[in-house]
Amino acid sequence: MVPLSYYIVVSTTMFVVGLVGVLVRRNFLIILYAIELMLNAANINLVAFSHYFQSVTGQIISLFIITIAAGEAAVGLAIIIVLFRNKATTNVDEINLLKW
Amino acid sequence: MLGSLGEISAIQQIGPPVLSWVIFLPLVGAAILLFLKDEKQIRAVALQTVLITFLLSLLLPLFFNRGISEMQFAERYDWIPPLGISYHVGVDGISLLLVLLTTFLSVLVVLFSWKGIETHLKQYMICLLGLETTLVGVFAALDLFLFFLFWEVMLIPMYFLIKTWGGENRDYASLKFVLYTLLGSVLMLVGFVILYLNYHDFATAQSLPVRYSFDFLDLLNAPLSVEKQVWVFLLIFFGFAFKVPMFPFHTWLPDAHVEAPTAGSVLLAGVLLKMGTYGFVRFSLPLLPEASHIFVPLMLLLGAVGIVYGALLALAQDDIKKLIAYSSISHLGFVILGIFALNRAGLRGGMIQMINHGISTSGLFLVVGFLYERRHTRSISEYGGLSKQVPILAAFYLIISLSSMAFPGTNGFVGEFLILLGAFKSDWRFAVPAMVGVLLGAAYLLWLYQRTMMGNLENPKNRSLPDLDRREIGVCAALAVMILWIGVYPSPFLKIIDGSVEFIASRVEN
Amino acid sequence: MINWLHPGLLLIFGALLVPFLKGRVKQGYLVLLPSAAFVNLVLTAPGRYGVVHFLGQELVFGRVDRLSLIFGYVFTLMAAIGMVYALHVKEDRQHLAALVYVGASLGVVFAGDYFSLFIFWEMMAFSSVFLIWSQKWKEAAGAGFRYILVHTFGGVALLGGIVLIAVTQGSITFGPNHASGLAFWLILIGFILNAAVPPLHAWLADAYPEATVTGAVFLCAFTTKTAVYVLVRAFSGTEILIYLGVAMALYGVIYAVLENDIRRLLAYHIISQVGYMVAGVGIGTEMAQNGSVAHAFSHILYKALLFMGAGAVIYATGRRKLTELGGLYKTMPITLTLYMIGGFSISAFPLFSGFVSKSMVVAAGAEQHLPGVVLLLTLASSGTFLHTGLKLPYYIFFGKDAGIQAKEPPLNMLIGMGLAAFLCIAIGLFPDLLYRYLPYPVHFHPYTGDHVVGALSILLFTALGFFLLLKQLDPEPTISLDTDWFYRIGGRKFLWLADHPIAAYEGFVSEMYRTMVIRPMKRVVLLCRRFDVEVIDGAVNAVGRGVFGGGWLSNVFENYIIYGFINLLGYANHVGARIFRRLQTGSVHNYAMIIIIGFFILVNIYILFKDRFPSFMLVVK
Amino acid sequence: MTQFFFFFYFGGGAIVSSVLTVGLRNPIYCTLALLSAFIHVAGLFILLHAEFIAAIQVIIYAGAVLVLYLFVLMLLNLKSNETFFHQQFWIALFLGVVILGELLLALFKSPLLGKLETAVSEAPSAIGNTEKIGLFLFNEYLLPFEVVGIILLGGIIGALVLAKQTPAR
Amino acid sequence: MRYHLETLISIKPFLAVLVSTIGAGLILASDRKPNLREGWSVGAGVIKLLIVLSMAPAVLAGQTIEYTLFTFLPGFDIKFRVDPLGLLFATVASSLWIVTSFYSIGYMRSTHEHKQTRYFTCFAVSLSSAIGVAFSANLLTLFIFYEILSFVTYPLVAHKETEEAFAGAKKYLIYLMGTSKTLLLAAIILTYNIAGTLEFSHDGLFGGKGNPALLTVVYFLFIFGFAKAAIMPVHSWLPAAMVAPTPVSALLHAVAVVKVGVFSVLRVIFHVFGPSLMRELNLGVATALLASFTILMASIYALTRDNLKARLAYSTVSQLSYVVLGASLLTPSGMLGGILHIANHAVSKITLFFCAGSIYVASHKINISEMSGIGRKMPWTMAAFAVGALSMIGVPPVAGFVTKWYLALGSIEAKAIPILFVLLSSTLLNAAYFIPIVYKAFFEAPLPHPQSVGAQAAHPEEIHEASLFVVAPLVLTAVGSLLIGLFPDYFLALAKAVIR
Repeated sequence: MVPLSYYIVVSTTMFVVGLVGVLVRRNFLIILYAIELMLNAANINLVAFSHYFQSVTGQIISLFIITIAAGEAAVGLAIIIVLFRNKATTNVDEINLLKW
Repeated sequence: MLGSLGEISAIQQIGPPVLSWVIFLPLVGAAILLFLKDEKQIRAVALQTVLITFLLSLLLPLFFNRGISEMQFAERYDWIPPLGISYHVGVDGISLLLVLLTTFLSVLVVLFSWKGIETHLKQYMICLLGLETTLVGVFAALDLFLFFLFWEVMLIPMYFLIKTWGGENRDYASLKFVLYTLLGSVLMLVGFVILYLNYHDFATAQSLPVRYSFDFLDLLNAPLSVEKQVWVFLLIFFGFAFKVPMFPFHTWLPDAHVEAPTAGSVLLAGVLLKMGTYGFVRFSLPLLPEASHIFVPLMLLLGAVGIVYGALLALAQDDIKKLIAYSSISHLGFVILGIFALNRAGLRGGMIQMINHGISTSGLFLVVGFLYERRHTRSISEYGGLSKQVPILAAFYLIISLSSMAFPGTNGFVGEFLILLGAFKSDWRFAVPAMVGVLLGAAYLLWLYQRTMMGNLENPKNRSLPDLDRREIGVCAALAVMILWIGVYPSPFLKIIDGSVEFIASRVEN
Repeated sequence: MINWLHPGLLLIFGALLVPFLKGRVKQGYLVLLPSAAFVNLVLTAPGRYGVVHFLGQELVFGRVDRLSLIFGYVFTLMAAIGMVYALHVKEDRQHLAALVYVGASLGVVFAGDYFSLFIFWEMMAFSSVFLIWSQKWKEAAGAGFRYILVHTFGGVALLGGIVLIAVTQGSITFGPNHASGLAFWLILIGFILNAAVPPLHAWLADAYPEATVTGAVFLCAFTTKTAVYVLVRAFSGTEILIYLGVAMALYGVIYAVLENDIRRLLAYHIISQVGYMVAGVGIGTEMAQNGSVAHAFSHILYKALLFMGAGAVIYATGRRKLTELGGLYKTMPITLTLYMIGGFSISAFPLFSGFVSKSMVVAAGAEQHLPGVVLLLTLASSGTFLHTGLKLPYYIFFGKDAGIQAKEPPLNMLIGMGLAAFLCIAIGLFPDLLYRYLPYPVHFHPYTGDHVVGALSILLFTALGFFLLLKQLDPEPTISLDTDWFYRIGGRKFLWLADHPIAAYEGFVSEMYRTMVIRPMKRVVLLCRRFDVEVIDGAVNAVGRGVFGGGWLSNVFENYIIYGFINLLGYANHVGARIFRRLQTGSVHNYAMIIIIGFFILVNIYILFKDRFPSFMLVVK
Repeated sequence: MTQFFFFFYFGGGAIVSSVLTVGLRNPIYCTLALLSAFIHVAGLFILLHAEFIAAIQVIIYAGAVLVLYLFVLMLLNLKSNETFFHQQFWIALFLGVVILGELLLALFKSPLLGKLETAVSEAPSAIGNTEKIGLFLFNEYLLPFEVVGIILLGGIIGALVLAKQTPAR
Repeated sequence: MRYHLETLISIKPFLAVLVSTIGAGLILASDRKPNLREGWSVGAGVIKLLIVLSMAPAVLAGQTIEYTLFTFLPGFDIKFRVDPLGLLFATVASSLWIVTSFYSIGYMRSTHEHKQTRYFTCFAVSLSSAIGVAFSANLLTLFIFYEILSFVTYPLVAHKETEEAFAGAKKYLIYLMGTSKTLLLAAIILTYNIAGTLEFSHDGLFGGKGNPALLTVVYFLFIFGFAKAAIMPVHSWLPAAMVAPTPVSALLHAVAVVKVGVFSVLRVIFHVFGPSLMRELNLGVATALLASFTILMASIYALTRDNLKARLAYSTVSQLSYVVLGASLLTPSGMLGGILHIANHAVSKITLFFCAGSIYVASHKINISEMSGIGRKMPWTMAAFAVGALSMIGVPPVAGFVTKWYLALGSIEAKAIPILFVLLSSTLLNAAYFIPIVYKAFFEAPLPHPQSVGAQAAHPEEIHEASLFVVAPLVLTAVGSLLIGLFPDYFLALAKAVIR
């Protein structure tokens, strides 16, 4: 029986990888991938707890997360398309409109 | 000493809150106007609003119990209970006629503004309707805080009316108007607060359930030391005197009148000025009877000086509106004289004269407005001999002038006669200048009429003036009917007033 | 009224018909009317008629007694004669005025109370003035005015007296006057003014010469004689009248000396002759009264005759000055003859009417032992003869021939004169004709020796004197000064008064509203306006300026101190911002990084401090 | 033991795929690595008896979402950047390691962990996993379910609106 | 109400007032049809006269007729009362209105005046208010009608609308309004404050209240407040108002305006103060002095006027004071004379003005010096003028004499011999300024050069009597003034009833 902490370690690691990915990649698309990774990590966590608590709630929440992730992917991709159309790039560094 | 005398209470004799409807209906109309674009619709809605308001307000005299001094149609809702502020409205003999006057003049003003407003019609109508609400509110408010609120809010639409649709010098005039009034009302507020605190002391001493109240009826019961009365009187004197305006504080009036658009002038002269005198009757006399007695000589003096002074200045003017503005100062001097004669005849005359002045001076402004719309000048020397060109206008002008100069058979006479009766009874020394004022009044008005209407039509620009159309005739005729009605058969109006006169007189006589 | 026809009213209302008649009918009517009145009177018996109540008074229009009747006779007679004389006149107005005038004087005569007397009295004055104004020349206008004004004055005085009587005595019956004081004097003044007693006589000499030829005939007959009648009626025995009468008699004569105008000369003689009557009234005995009445009777006739003669001359020649006339005896013999009858009558030649009446007055004076009166009256009588009997005819008809081509006047004038002359002689010859009708029984016989001799001697001496002193009596074209000067000048002064001081006063009053009300008011108005603009508005503006000044000050404070401070802050901030700006890369990465670091730090803080501040931390069970 | 084996395989695979997803230069490769990560995670779910979730994971992530990414990738024809790592790479990496360490530290220090390890019961539930999820989902979680549906709808519409925009110029 | 006599309640007084107002409305309505318009004018006049006369029997029988229209203000009624004094004035006014209407028709048409409708309308309204004044039962009602009268006569005075007309009318209004608005109103108010009532009463309405000084002040406020009575120094509006067309002058001077003034003064003397109070305060003497002064000064001034209407105007000023003088004597005869003079002067003066107008119509002459020989061309007119003049002078048996008789009686009853002399000298002055006119008209040759008297003046040969509408009324009034002089019974009875 695999202890819960193993799953948590996996999910944590995956989360941190996703986090670092968000921080280091320039390609907007890849940033989205990293976000997906983080979501997945969360899912692992939820399902694992669900399993160990003998409760379906975690799974249901992970189901919602998957759904949201799908929506997020759709919107994110739409933004990418618009961005690309306007700037001809997906490089986040070139989009510094927030600069004061 | 005060508690036993002149107790009045508030009653509500019909179910629906008619008074509140009358107050807020114009506001509703204004809100509807916000969403309209078509000028035709704007006019129609505005007219319907004022008409319905007017018809509603006609319910008030219909159900009004004459001869008693109670506040009628009263409505009271707590508003800010911890501070003792409530929404409390009601009318008695003093205010009923003024409310009616306001709604009546509003109808005329909207009708008058059918044409001639070229820009921002919607805003204009909203201002008018807002003004109506605040004016009726001022007259109906029984809570000092509410009164003050309406009093102050009234400035806003009026300011915009002058500032936006006024004449060349409107910036100066509107600012002067607002500053003057604000200065006065600040002092007035201080006076109100003193009353309020005094009530608190009183209530605490009597261990009444309500410790704080701005309610007029509550304040009536709280005795006030003479010294404090004097202070309060002085403070609220400034508030009201600026508004009336009384003699040394009057200079905003000519400017405001001259620069305001006709509708503004009409409401300004017809109703706004009455707020000051109304304030004196409503608050100064019943709340501060001893102080009123102390200040009688001063008030009579200022009234008398105002009468003569305004009349003399009116003689010196070339600008018609300015002339009428100064005549207003003179006429309101009469009102002050009547009120502070502190006897029944004088009070009666003062109150009737408020209405009269509202009707006749509004009429004059309307007539001048008609002329101004046609010729775009207010200079008397530009006119002359118009009676041949515009006979109907001349006829109405004449009737209104007669009313304003207190010709027997018109409303002005009733008022001035009663005022003089009271003034002579009170102190003949101040009645003599008033007589001179009557004379001068006849002089400047007839002179004005002669210079504008009589003689030969010499200015070629006047040759193509059109006479009044049906709408304008309707406006004038409504005024003429009122003039003659009050002039010939004033009893119905006096009966409305009488209960309150009796109350105030008994209050100040003791 | 039914059984009595008032002759005065008969004439007055009859006169109204005159304008509607033409030609012969009119002429006949004109003569017939007074004749009818005369007949009417003859048939009238004494009594009280025509009693009317008016304004609370009892008015008696017909008090008929002997006194009034005799005056009535002579008035109607005279009216008839005058009318004959005036028949040629074409102007209806003159006839009308004359008839009304006569009617009014008859009214006076028959008035039984002061009220109706006054009515007719005034009517006389106002109708007679038309006879003067009908004259064409310019002087007539002024004379007429003076005439009517003087008479109005007399009337006014009379009215005042009447009112006083009415109030004090309660009755206005016209009879012997018992009033005293003011009422007495007022009425007396009213009466003697008409009687032309000096100094109230000047109107007569002023107006009569200016009247028309025919009008003067009427004028000379009625006004003064009416006055005599009322004096007889009311003031018999008033002593002052004796002296006044005598004075009149002399005054008229003396003034006559100075006159050049023929009718004025005659007018002065009226005064003189009326003086006899007034003196008679003053003496007041029955005989004296009789004398007055009789003299009035005959005077009317001969004076009318004289005026008719003078009028005829004027009519024929168009001249009225003695100096311009002369030698008319050749062309106007009949006139001369008739005139001379009048002249003798007035001079009281025996056998002429004047003699039988005048001597009665003088005799009455003698009877009362008033020698002065007698003497003076006699003297005046000689003066009368001197002028009217001698001087006037001499200079008109004889004397230096003025070479005037004149004709005899028209027949009707001659007939009129003839009638009058006839009556003069008739009375002179048969005084009883007259005496029979006098108010009192007459016990006087004029044709006694001493009377006749006395009269003749005086007259003859006078005539002698005249011819001796003819040269000195030559008339001169002068205008004599009489009491009319006073009211002429007085009137002028009065008009000046009205034209200047009073006009100035009126001008002042009528402009008073302008000078005392409007102009000061305008000044006050301007003052007020300045006050309003400069003081009150000035104060307001000063406050405004003060506010703006304060505004400026606070602006300075705001700009340099507060803003300065804030700017300093801002600058510091700016500098800081320049430094910190570096942090703002605009890169999402950096931001995300920072967020995560921040979050990480927060979580660490949480972990580190969760035990120390448990209440702030989440507690997980 | 097979459980451990599969756990390490799926767990290690997931982590490695994740690292590759973040670390590879070419986006296509990245995508593929992501796919691998998803599938490995699905494996983990199966290990945890969450079959339904695992199926969903495969169908939605691997089937739908990733295909969408691929389409976009091809549509945009992205070229690989020369410096695909950001200049804060080292900082980020350091931070990541620190966070990871911290998290693991927290995990193993936590008193909860022990409780959970012991509380685990192997007793299979009476009803099936999928059925249970369905019951819960349409009873207790009905409202969140509907909300999620709306959010999804919003996402779809938003994506459509954004992507449909025609170029301004 | 301190009338002890029987009081009738009837609407007639109000109707009498109303008739001409209605007439005015009809006149206005028939603007385009002159004949109809003037028909209304005459018709209203006749009806009015009938109404007025129908009240005479009752009034002569000692009753008064009352009608309270409504309560104007608490304590102030609009109330009419017909008493002898009022009826006398009303009779005069309403009968002369008819005559004046006819005359106006003739005058206005002959001179082709403009705005005749306005003219007739104002005329009718002014008659209404004159009757209103006559029948007023209290001071307030009187005041109201008094003011209306001032106002509606303004357009009449300014009728010609020339500079001069406006100036005159302005003066007219300044005087009338000025005095009534200040002095009169003050007097009324003071009266009310003292007495507590404004109702006329037979022995004065004060009833012993008020202190003498105040009452004296009130009295003089009244006397000068009624400037229409033209007592010096508030008389000069009257000559100024001569700019009006002649019928208006006639109206002003004979029928309505000035008569309203003196009528009001009589009201004040008789029914506000009452003879006994007047005597007590010695006000009669003071008034008599004022009136005497006015009589003399105005007469003297009239002498100097060459403008016929101006001369008549000053004559009016003087004659009005007769009325006041008579009343102020406070003796029966004096009061009788004063009251009667309202009627007598009205009839005579209107004749004179009609004549002046007739002359103007026929020859466009206004100055006396130009009127030489006019009597020959216009015998009827000038004969009437002579009658009127005689009446003014007070020659029996014309109307004026009756007055003078009673006034003189009154002055002696009052033991005021100076007043008698004033009357007598005034007679003299009247004669002095009227007789020259008559003389000129009848006896002087016409002026040879018509050019010298202005282009408007007609050639002497062309002058002839004005139209029948002009001449008939003036002959009628002349005859009327004779008849009143001979048979004054009606007015005398009324006047006696007043002082009873």
